Amino acid sequence: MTELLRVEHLNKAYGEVPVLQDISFTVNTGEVQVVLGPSGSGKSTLIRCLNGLEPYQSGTIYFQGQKVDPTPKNWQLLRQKIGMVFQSYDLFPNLNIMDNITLGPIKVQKQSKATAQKEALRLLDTVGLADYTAKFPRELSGGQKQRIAIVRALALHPDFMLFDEVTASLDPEMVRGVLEIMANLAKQKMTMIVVTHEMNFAQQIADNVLFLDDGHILESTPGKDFFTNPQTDRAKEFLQSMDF
Amino acid sequence: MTELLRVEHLNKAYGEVPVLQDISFTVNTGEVQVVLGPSGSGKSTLIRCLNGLEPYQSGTIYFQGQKVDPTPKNWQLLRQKIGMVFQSYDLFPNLNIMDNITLGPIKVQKQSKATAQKEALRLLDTVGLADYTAKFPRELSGGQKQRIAIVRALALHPDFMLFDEVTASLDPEMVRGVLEIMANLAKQKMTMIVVTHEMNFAQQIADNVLFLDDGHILESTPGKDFFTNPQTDRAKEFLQSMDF
Amino acid sequence: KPTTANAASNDSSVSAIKKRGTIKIAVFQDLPPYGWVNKKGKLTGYDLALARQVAKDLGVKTKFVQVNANNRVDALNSNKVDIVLANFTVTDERKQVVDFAKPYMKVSVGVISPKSKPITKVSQLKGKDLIVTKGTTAENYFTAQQKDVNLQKYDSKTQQFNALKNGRGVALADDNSYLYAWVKNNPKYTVGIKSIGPKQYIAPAVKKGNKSLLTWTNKEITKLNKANFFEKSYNSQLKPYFGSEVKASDIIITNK
Amino acid sequence: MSWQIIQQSLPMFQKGFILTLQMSALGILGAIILGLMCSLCQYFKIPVLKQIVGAYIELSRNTPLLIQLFFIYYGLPGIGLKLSAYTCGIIGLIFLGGSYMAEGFSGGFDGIPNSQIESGKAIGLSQGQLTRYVVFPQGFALSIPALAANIIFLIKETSIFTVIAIPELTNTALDLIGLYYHTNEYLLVLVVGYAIILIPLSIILTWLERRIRYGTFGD
Amino acid sequence: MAHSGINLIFEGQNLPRLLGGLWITIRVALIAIIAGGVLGIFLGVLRTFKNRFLRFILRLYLEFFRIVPTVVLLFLFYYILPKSMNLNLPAAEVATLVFTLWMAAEASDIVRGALISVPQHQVDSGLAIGLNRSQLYYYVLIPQSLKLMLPAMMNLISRIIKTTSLLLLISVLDVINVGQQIIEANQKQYPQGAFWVYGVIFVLYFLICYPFSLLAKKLQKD
Ligand SMILES: Nc1ncnc2c1ncn2[C@@H]1O[C@H](COP(=O)(O)OP(=O)(O)OP(=O)(O)O)[C@@H](O)[C@H]1O
Ligand SMILES: Nc1ncnc2c1ncn2[C@@H]1O[C@H](COP(=O)(O)OP(=O)(O)OP(=O)(O)O)[C@@H](O)[C@H]1O
Ligand SMILES: [Mg+2]
Ligand SMILES: [Mg+2]
Repeated sequence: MTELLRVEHLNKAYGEVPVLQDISFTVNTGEVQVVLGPSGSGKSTLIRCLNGLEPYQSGTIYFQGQKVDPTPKNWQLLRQKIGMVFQSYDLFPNLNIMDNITLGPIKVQKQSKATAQKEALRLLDTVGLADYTAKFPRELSGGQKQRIAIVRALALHPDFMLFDEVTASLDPEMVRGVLEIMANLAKQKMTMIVVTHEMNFAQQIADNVLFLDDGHILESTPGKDFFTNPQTDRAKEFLQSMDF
Repeated sequence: MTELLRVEHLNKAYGEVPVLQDISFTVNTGEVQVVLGPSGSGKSTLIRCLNGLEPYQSGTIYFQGQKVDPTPKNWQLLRQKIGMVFQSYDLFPNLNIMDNITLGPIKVQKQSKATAQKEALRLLDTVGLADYTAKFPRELSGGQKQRIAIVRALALHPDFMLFDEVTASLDPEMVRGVLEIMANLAKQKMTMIVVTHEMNFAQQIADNVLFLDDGHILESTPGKDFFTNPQTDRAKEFLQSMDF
Repeated sequence: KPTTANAASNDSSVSAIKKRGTIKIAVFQDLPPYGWVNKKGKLTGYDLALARQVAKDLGVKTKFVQVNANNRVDALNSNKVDIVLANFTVTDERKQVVDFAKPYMKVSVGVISPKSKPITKVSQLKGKDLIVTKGTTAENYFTAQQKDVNLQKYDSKTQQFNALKNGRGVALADDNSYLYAWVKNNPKYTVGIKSIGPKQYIAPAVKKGNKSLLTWTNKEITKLNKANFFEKSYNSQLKPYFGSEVKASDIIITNK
Repeated sequence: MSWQIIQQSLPMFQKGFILTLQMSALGILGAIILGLMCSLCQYFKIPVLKQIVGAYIELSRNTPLLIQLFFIYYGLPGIGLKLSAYTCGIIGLIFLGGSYMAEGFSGGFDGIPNSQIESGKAIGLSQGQLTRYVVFPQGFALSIPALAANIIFLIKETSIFTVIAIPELTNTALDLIGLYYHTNEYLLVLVVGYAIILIPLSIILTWLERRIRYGTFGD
Repeated sequence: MAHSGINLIFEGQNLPRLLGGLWITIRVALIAIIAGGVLGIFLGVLRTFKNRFLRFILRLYLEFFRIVPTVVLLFLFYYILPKSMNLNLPAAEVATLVFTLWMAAEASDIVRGALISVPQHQVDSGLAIGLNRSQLYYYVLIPQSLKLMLPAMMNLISRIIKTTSLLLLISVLDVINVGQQIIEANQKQYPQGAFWVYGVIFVLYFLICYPFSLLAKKLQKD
């Protein structure tokens, strides 16, 4: 198992308010790291720090063994290797599905249009949306948009993927399709960091769980143990509150 | 068991598009009717028809044995007897909590200010928010706002309550508090019609389940049976999709 | 002593104008019969006749720039025009900011009022509204000498006469010569005060220090005087518009 | 630039300044009242009045104040309607401003989420009570930035009063320039005069906008 | 009496002359709208950058043009520009310049407002697929904000056209000025000329501005 990502003593504050405090953890290639924690505990912020969308005050991120130099220029290069999907289905409304997916490969990675489109079609097929290339985001349901957003991130062939509550604003019936795709990715040994509120899903895919509270990592526990036997009371309480 | 509400052959369309078709059902005093169904099946529309927020094309509503005359004036009077809580925490941002709750009792029911405030305080106490009277909605969390919205509806001492996905836009940790209050109301034999996506909760409180699909009532089944043994395939499929 | 603008920096020197091939002249376009646009849309009048003659004698084309009374000085100073031929009365204040050539017309301030309620003495104006145009000699005179008259100050001649006709003031003060002209067209009004304040002269003006054009203009006026240009011009441009009260000698300067 | 000339002109400018303020105040007050009435006609969809208001708004918004003033001041006496310059100025400002204020108010009323109206209905409020306790307070708060922007706009428009010989700030400056030719000095005082009125207003406007954006105003 | 006044408009060259004046007005507005619009988009983009100094300067520029009444701007440029800059422009060109700068100032604020109201997550997801800043503006922000800024732009355009009525004050031979000449030249025959001429100009302005405000309303709705 090779180490893909290591975070050491990461600290992040908005103004005076600390949001992440002394965060350290490692993710190995092929592993699924699930991040859990109550609302406002800093999960999104952590994920955003990991691909440079948020600057952090101190700490170091190592990516594939190399220390990340946190300049905007460098992050821009790194982001090709880090796929990210957000809660809001954030496709570009001004581009059709094909252009949404191929924008990165063509403009950033300078692939030929033909190559990029061929790959986009292949990926769309895996999520069952190969017929949708010419449509615009507004013509799609939330679940479809979110699947496209995952394809868009995959089209750059990232080394690992970040998912931030990607099913949170979906209609309950739409959730399943999206989670299935993520579960498939996990099966194919894509390295992933996943923030979610779907406990059943989390339990199914997590190799390891990071439990965040108030900006601290309260525990880092293998997935198979966390849900049945969390180490901290706070986590126990949290798990209880998640099902009525 | 006395009949509180009866709906007969209700039809409703937006323009040419039928949204509710031939809806008939009865709710008895003290009963909890849960309405389930996929997104877009017409649940919200049904609820909104039941307190006159949407006009309907045909059909009859009987309330406490009396046929409802569907004029705006008449609905305005009836609404005092029908409490309603929506998905969006729709407190009036220009009024503080106390004024939000007592606006109806004082202005509509012409209660004295003292009486109305006393009752508001009592109700606030039952939801654990007695200290919040002077605050404004923007100072409250989503869960708190939703609890206040329930109190605001209860303050008019309605004969029954309508709830439309009241937890859908709440953070997962906030959901529990709101559902507990609703469960308590059910225990106190408040008559309620509840639209929800929280299956565990629905199972716990439903005396009867109406399952809607595409504007039709596909089945009306006692709560204890619906979740374990739904009559239609569509309902089975729906229940499956709701947990991963 | 005024510094001579040297030829290189002076865009309005005679040589510069000749080189350019056009002379930019500030004129009124709403002041019949001096500078106005007739029904056919043609720019015409006593000032315009002079302007065209000046251009002809310089051998250049004309470019007319419309001005209002209150921006004649700035039109010169901001190099919008080379010369002002817009009924420009010589006053001490103005002499400080522009250079006047030899006068080509005499004028003094007059006051017109409705025949039904004529104003014949300045004392009748006390506390009343008197209509003037901004930047005219009339405004200057009343502002400085008759402080207890309320002035209504308009931007253009069109506006001031319109205001008088709408009865917005009891009377209107302006240069008397074209007040005569105006009442001839508007017989309900009369020049109740024919002349007030000192007799004054109207002259071409150039930018301060533009010696080259000033000298040339002075020579031109003298030359035109000798050729009876102004008399002819009076007869063709002004006489048809003036009533019988006015004689050529009241208006033009005949000492040759 | 001569300080002495500026000083000498200050009493004149002061008069113009006060006149500008007075006429702005009256015109703006009138415009707000007219605008509110118009927007209420539209909000409640009062038949006939609603159409009249709609036509008025389009006419007023799509023609220049200068022409409106010319028409009122020089044109209307031709058909026997003569008003003083002062009255014309204020009428012009109200005519122009009324439509802008109406749109400002309407923007506020339309900005109230439908869920607010519905939850008002759900607790049994009558149409009148709904207007009084929900629509009006919230709509007014929402329209404040637009109203403030209109106020600034209308104050600036008073500079056009110069064309009907009202001796406000701009007229004073143009007059002094015509009389004494100290263009730079007088223009400077003129700009400063407007700045004294408009900068504080503009700062208040920015502040208001920020408060409304973060949802902390009025509610 | 009053109805005969309308003949004034159709007499001789009067109507063509009025329309000629209108063309001068429109030309000033047209150039200002196009040049100012382009400059405004550029400045609007600059105003979304983080550089504090740049933002301050551009803000100052905007506020100046916003606070100083247009009449005053016209006089400022008309009188002061040639004197202090040795730049000698005819009145119509000065006006075009003023209107262009004014348009650019107001447009920059509209553009900036539209750009920053593109949701943050659009920016984030653009960055997340590795776009650099200019790609982000070109493929994501500007196309998305165009729709947001169109209604306000239409309103601004109709405001610019309306405000060209002030050309009169710096003696540009615009439609109003021509109108006054016509009133003046025909005052004996048509004492009510002012009513009709100003009335016609009123209608002309309305006919030009109304389509833009109509368009703005329509764009706002969808
Ligand atoms: N842009 C910001 N400025 C200031 N504070 C912020 C900002 N974004 C987030 N925060 C604060 O940082 C803390 C962590 O927020 P974050 O969004 O990371 O939480 P989260 O764990 O993702 O919550 P959720 O489950 O609700 O998404 C919260 O207290 C939040 O209020
Ligand atoms: N105002 C409206 N105009 C036109 N169609 C509408 C309107 N409101 C709802 N609809 C349509 O009516 C149908 C039923 O909508 P409704 O909101 O009642 O569904 P729902 O069951 O409540 O869905 P959800 O679970 O997403 O809240 C949908 O197809 C919807 O698109
Ligand atoms: Mg989050
Ligand atoms: Mg619904």
